[in-house]
Amino acid sequence: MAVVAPLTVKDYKSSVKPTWCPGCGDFGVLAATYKALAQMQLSLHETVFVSGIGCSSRFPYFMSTYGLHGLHGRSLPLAQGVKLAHPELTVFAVGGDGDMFSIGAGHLPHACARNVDITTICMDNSIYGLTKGQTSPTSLRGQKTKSTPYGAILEPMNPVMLALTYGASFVARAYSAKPQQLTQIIVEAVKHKGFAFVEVLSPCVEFNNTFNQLDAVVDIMDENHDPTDIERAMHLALTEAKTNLGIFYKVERPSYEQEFATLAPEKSEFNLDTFLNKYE
Amino acid sequence: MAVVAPLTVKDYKSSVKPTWCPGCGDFGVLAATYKALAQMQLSLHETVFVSGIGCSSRFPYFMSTYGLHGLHGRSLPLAQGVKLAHPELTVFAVGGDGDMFSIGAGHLPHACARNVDITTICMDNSIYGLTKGQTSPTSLRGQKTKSTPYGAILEPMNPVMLALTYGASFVARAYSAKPQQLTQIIVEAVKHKGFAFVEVLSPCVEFNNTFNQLDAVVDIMDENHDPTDIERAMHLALTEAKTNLGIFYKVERPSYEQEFATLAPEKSEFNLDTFLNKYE
Amino acid sequence: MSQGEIVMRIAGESGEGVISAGDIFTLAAAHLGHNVLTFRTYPAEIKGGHNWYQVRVGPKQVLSMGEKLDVLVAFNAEGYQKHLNEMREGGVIIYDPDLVTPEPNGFTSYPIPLTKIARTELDYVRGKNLVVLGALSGLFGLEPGSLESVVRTRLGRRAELLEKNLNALQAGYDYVRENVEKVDPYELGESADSGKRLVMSGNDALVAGALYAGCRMYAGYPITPASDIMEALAKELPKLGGAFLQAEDEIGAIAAVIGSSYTGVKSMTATSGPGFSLMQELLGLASMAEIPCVIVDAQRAGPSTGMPTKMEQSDLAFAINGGHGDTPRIVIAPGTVADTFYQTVNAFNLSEKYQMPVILLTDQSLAHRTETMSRPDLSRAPVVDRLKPTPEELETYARFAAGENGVSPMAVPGMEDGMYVAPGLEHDEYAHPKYDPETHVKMTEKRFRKLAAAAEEPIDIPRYGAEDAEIGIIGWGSSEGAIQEAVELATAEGYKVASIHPRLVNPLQPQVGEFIESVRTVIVPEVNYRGQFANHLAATFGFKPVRFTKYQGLPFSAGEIYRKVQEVANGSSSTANG
Amino acid sequence: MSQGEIVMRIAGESGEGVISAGDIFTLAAAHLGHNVLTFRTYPAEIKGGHNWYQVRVGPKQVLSMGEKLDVLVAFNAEGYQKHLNEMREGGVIIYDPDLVTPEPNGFTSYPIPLTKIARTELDYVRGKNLVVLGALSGLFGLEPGSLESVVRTRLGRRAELLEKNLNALQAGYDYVRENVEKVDPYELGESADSGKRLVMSGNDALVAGALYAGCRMYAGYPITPASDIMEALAKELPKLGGAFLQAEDEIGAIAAVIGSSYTGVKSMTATSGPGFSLMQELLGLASMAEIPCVIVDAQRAGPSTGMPTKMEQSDLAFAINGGHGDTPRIVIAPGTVADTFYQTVNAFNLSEKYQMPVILLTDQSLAHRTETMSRPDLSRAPVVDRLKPTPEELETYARFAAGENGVSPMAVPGMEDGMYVAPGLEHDEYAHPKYDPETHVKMTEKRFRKLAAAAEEPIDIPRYGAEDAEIGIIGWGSSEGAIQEAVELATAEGYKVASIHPRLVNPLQPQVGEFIESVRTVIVPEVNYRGQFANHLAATFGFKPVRFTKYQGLPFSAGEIYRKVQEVANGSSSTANG
Ligand SMILES: Cc1ncc(C[n+]2csc(CCOP(=O)(O)OP(=O)(O)O)c2C)c(N)n1
Ligand SMILES: Cc1ncc(C[n+]2csc(CCOP(=O)(O)OP(=O)(O)O)c2C)c(N)n1
Ligand code: SF4
Ligand code: SF4
Ligand SMILES: [Mg+2]
Ligand SMILES: [Mg+2]
Repeated sequence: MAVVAPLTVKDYKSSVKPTWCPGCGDFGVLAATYKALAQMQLSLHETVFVSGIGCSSRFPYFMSTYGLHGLHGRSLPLAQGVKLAHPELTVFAVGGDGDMFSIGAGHLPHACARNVDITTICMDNSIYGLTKGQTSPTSLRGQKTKSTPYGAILEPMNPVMLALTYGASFVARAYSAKPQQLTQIIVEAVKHKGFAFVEVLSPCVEFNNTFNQLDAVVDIMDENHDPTDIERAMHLALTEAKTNLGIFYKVERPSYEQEFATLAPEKSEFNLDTFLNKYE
Repeated sequence: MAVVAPLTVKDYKSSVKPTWCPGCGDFGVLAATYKALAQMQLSLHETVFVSGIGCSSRFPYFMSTYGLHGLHGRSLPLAQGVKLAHPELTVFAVGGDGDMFSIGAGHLPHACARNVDITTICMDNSIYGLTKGQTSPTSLRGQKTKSTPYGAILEPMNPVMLALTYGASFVARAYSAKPQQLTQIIVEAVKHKGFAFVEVLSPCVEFNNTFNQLDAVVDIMDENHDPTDIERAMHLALTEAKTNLGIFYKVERPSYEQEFATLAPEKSEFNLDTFLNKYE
Repeated sequence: MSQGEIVMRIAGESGEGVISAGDIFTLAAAHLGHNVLTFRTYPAEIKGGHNWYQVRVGPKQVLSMGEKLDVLVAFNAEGYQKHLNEMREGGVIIYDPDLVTPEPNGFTSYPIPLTKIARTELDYVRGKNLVVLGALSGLFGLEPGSLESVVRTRLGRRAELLEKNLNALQAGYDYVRENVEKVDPYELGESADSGKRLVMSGNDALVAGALYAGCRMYAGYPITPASDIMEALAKELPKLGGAFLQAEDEIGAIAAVIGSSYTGVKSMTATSGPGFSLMQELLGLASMAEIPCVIVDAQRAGPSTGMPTKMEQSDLAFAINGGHGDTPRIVIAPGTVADTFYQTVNAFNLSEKYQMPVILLTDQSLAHRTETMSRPDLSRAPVVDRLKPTPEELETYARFAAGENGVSPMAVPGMEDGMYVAPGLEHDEYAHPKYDPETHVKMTEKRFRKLAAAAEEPIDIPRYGAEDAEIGIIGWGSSEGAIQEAVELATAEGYKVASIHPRLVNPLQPQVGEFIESVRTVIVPEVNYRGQFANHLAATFGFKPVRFTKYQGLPFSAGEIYRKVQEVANGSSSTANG
Repeated sequence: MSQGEIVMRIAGESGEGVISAGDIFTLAAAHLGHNVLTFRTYPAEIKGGHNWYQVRVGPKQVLSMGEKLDVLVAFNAEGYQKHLNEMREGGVIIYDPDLVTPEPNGFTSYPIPLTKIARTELDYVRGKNLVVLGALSGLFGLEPGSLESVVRTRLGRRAELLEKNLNALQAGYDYVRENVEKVDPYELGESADSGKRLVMSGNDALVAGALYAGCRMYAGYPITPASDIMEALAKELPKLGGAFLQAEDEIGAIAAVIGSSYTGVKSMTATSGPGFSLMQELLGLASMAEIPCVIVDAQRAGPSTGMPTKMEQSDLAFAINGGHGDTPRIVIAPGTVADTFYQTVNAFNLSEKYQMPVILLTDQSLAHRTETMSRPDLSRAPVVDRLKPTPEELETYARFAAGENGVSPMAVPGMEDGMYVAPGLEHDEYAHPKYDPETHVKMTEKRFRKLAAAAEEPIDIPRYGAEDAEIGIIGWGSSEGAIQEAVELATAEGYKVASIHPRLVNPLQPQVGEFIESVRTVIVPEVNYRGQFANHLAATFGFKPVRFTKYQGLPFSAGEIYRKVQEVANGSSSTANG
């Protein structure tokens, strides 16, 4: 085999031009992802991006890896199918806040609990972008959207807290406008063996432009935080004063696919004749 | 109107005989519910029991109130529909661990967050009873079931911790074999204005008889626990040494239906002519 | 082209104001008493992408979006290129000469330096679309005052912008008056009608119909092209003391609707194909437990996510046959915007009367096209409520004791002595679960007796064309106007053709069978691949319809249907699969 | 009753060992070389409720569960009362005289004090069912050694119980030998067949077929009557290096199946109506993105939760027409247990070959009935894999570039240069989203070209009866045996009747149309209310079938179909809706 030149950011870009609005937070996430992948030299044909439906879920089209642009809310079970069938692949699940916490809310707890080795990137803009501006589970109380003309009456959900409670073995939060940290977190998430959940604050400039508010409040996490301390991680997640960025939690435990492989230590080919004997 | 005699336990019993296996934990939950309702003198025709599908979800048939025996996993959105349409009704959502944490997993976070004033009773037997013994989200690691012939590979989910994270405003755990506490918790849950989540340990004698194990470990909670302290409640929920019983958390905050009613302070009848004027 | 009528298309990049120019033109024309009908496309993306808007305006009721273009307004080169082949001979093209260099094409061309005027003269690039509006006003006799008043209401919120917009309007008007020599014959004549007319979209009419019918609870989940139904109700229901829920998904939405209706409140959800797919299991519960509910499916092109911004009539087979088991469902499809009001009322009425889910099938084109219409004739829209048990019936209340047409009186919580458990399981009259053969036979027949009774409801079936037709057309849904126009065309040309347009598409009314018997050949035009309505008709009446399907994500034009009639009349179309 | 054949029903309270007695009897008979076919009901509840088991055993292949009962074993009074009216003249009733006091009824009665023997003599109340087995052995010539060996394998895990069980068996045998004077003619003759036969249920055969076809990933969610497919695969797949997931719900299950198959692994899920309803949206994704997958729907009586333990063939219309948009789906329905093996292999083959979802429709009766069968003839079961791109094709890989039959080579992750994004959106050859009319037309046609090609697949359509039939029967699914038997009966009586039993129920093969053309009248027997297959046939071929529907939650008997043939032959059945 010929010596292969290292892959550069350009190699991870597909020929499809992103169709997001100029200034959309998702551009930052895409750029950081290109960088993270190049940094790790992930092989294009052994990497799969799986998504749901939403502006953010267009992501796979902009990657030159394999991709599966699924259905609204279904990125996680689709991605788990990919990974369980072929554990040697590097699998990403990407999508929006509506995708993962509203219609997909039933899949997230189970994906986390199973600890399937997938990197999940949720581009949280606290709004439904693609359908042009309805309230999402992370919309703020009082936020006026097309479907809450009098202002939202619910408190926003807390993605990091959810992932911690669900038992995700890697939980982090990043911000589209802090590209270096974001890149590094993606790298860590991919390296992590097990389910990695990354919330990326990624404003929707069209329907909920929060760049200014976020710039004012986001704060990089205390460097001394021990990411194996679940109660401390939860405490940080519950703390409202600032929106911490960084890795909240990170522990190693066997993934579903690893555990599953050990159930029957000896593998064999299927033999119909033997199989049928028990029905004689 | 004639003076009405107080309702007794008998009045809450329907003519349908429970079809559960003799000894099933759900009998205890039913008995406690009869008692709690009698204690509160809840009116039969203004009370609705909504359920999903499962052994436990047969519950409404055994009550002489109104009932809605829904679909697997859908008790909570059905019950919310009932309550939002008619906030003066007393509404219960009842069902099993599979119903609420597996197929219904996507509805629970939202029902809690909305704080719709519903009393939810989850009869947790850590198994799928009605379908004869497959693993459930609360099955123990290593538990052999029909669908985990080699033993379950997942850690069980923690219902109380989930409800706390989701923002339920009342969270408690009881045990079918401790009927007095169970009755009292149901009474408190109904009195609570907002979403009340009660996990009841209710063993399946047929497929996962845990009465003995539970008798050995369950423990009534520290009397000094302050049920408004969320982090302390979470700490208790995460503590594995003993299975605490009692009220973990209880705070008052406005329910969805209360908040919604205030959005447009003045109500009026619909007038088609006025409505159409804007299209002239 | 009929006298005084114009088919105009405005095309450009999304973000250039194509839609708002179209909307303002349409409203202004309507205010002047003209009749209008519009069609709009959306680009696939939130921003950017090619976009066009079509309006047909004229003195008579406008039946379809029209076929050939009388006027094309091209904001950019793509807008010019893409639509040229749809121009009518003698048509007019308005374009920006700095962006478009037309080849010789035989059409009347009016170059207007839109961008230059907006940028240089007005210092207001985003005002391009108002310059166009001014120009159109000057060219085709649309009274400028009317445009101005629409601009004031629509764009008047920010005073500094309003002034800029009005200036742009004036600049466009002045430019054509001074620089363009009108050589085309198009002129919007005197307004035909002075009575006040409404300009509504299908979704607007649907919301009005639902509220009028008594809908006081809505639960839904956003999806194009149904979201604006939800958005309108989010605003209205709080004022009416109703209930509203943006649910976590469509399953939660339909569940909440069923829970609400179980308590007696008329309840609705609206979605499109993907969400409708998710609702199937709960619709079965509503069938079994006999709980009324109205489900709007604003169809878009499938399968799967498909083409979310394009129209298609391809959910029909699913609407009729969806859900496991033998599940009776009423399916209603409105034909026009005005009809959407009436059919929404019918949907609630039948749902309440027969205590079962009613699916209201619209589509992207109907949901978002606007039409001029009169205020609804309320004598044609009685409001029906569900049957309640009498005090005697409550004495030994049997929830599922059926009258002749299968309908049983329904108690609701709060009603003393009406307590019962609404079941997803098979059950006896008292709603107790029961699985013996006799019970299942009896209750299945009860459920389908209701469906059979619904087929006898006096729901109008419009009929167009000759009494003694040989060729029959049976259409459904949003193609009504195009078919009606085609029948008028064909009749004028001497063809013996007639069409009916049932709005109740399941169950089928007996008149549909009679119509089929009365003609030699039946053409079934529909915007889907399989010929789904043709299949339904064939399965019901056992005959061979001529399937006429289109599957481009676009509605039929009258001409397409007219040509199919010609083809069939001349024997060049096989009956098996036309 | 044919020579040496017995139709036996065992009835009692759930928990009394009705099912296990039936199973042991069946296995013992099969081991002796008899042919068997069973039918079992389940009570609605986990414990308690009335329960019965039917086995038909005889020297020839058993085609259906039989109609009249030769032998009824009543464990209790209910078991006696409920089934009396199904006895054949001259039949035998075995009952416990301490629980049942029969009225004079003209049948041969053998009172056996089951409870007394079990309790007093054996001090083992739960041994009642083994006492019965011993008695049956003594009465009908079923060699006791064979029963004993089955008891040893089935109940031998706990040694102390085994002994008790064997004693009970002996006690029953001894009791009838000593106390009962046999006066009936029933005797299981010499075993017909000495070759080793399999005794399998439909679900067993399905699991074998799936693994043989190469299924290496299963994701599912428990539901009756499909759960045991999942349970078997949970055991087998770890040993084969495959993957398995009990998902959080059926949506998660089918999503995981699609994700897995996207990587090239043959994948399956199995469910029943309620779960199938939930899968509709994702099936549309598999259609659009052209991802193979096999979905088993083990039908039960609907709608909604319906009667979860009863059979029905009422998901057919939904299987064919389900999902929003124009969604092509292949639907296959096996006719017998043995056929379930072959059709499962076919399901995988067609799914892989045509890259689309294949729905395998079984039902509660087929899933759980057991039949004797030979080992599969593997020459009838080739295994097909999906088309992969060649190195040349990968050079400028276009995922959706279609060959003649619409099929495109499919790359999978791990394949260099095959990278593409599987889309739920409409797309061009390169899988890029595209919404223009031409693309949608082209791709819709591509998807349906695959469906049309599947109709030409050489899948056997069994045909029974006369060559020159005037009355045709077209059946589907688990009623194959009953129809075959009815045709044999009718032919013997001189009726000119024939039946075909397509297993490919969508798309329909051309032979089906030819058969319809060849006969005067077509009867379509099916266990649902609407006549769903009849509708599908009528929609496809444009004719008026005679609908013959049953909707009691029970399968057809041969006699019912035979009588319908008589009725139609004698002109007493209308063609419109028989
Ligand atoms: C089943 C279904 N329901 C609804 C939709 C419509 N829909 C598409 S994207 C979306 C939500 C988008 O919000 P989010 O997930 O936060 O992604 P974003 O666009 O903000 O990145 C919705 C409701 C759909 N495609 N499918
Ligand atoms: C959509 C759907 N999937 C599956 C089923 C089958 N099913 C019925 S109950 C049940 C789970 C029962 O377990 P749980 O909810 O814990 O209740 P339990 O019987 O233990 O009280 C399942 C899987 C169903 N009825 N509907
Ligand atoms: S609508 Fe919002 S989320 Fe979508 S592309 Fe535009 S800015 Fe981004
Ligand atoms: S199976 Fe288990 S949960 Fe169901 S009734 Fe029996 S003991 Fe109770
Ligand atoms: Mg979002
Ligand atoms: Mg359970």
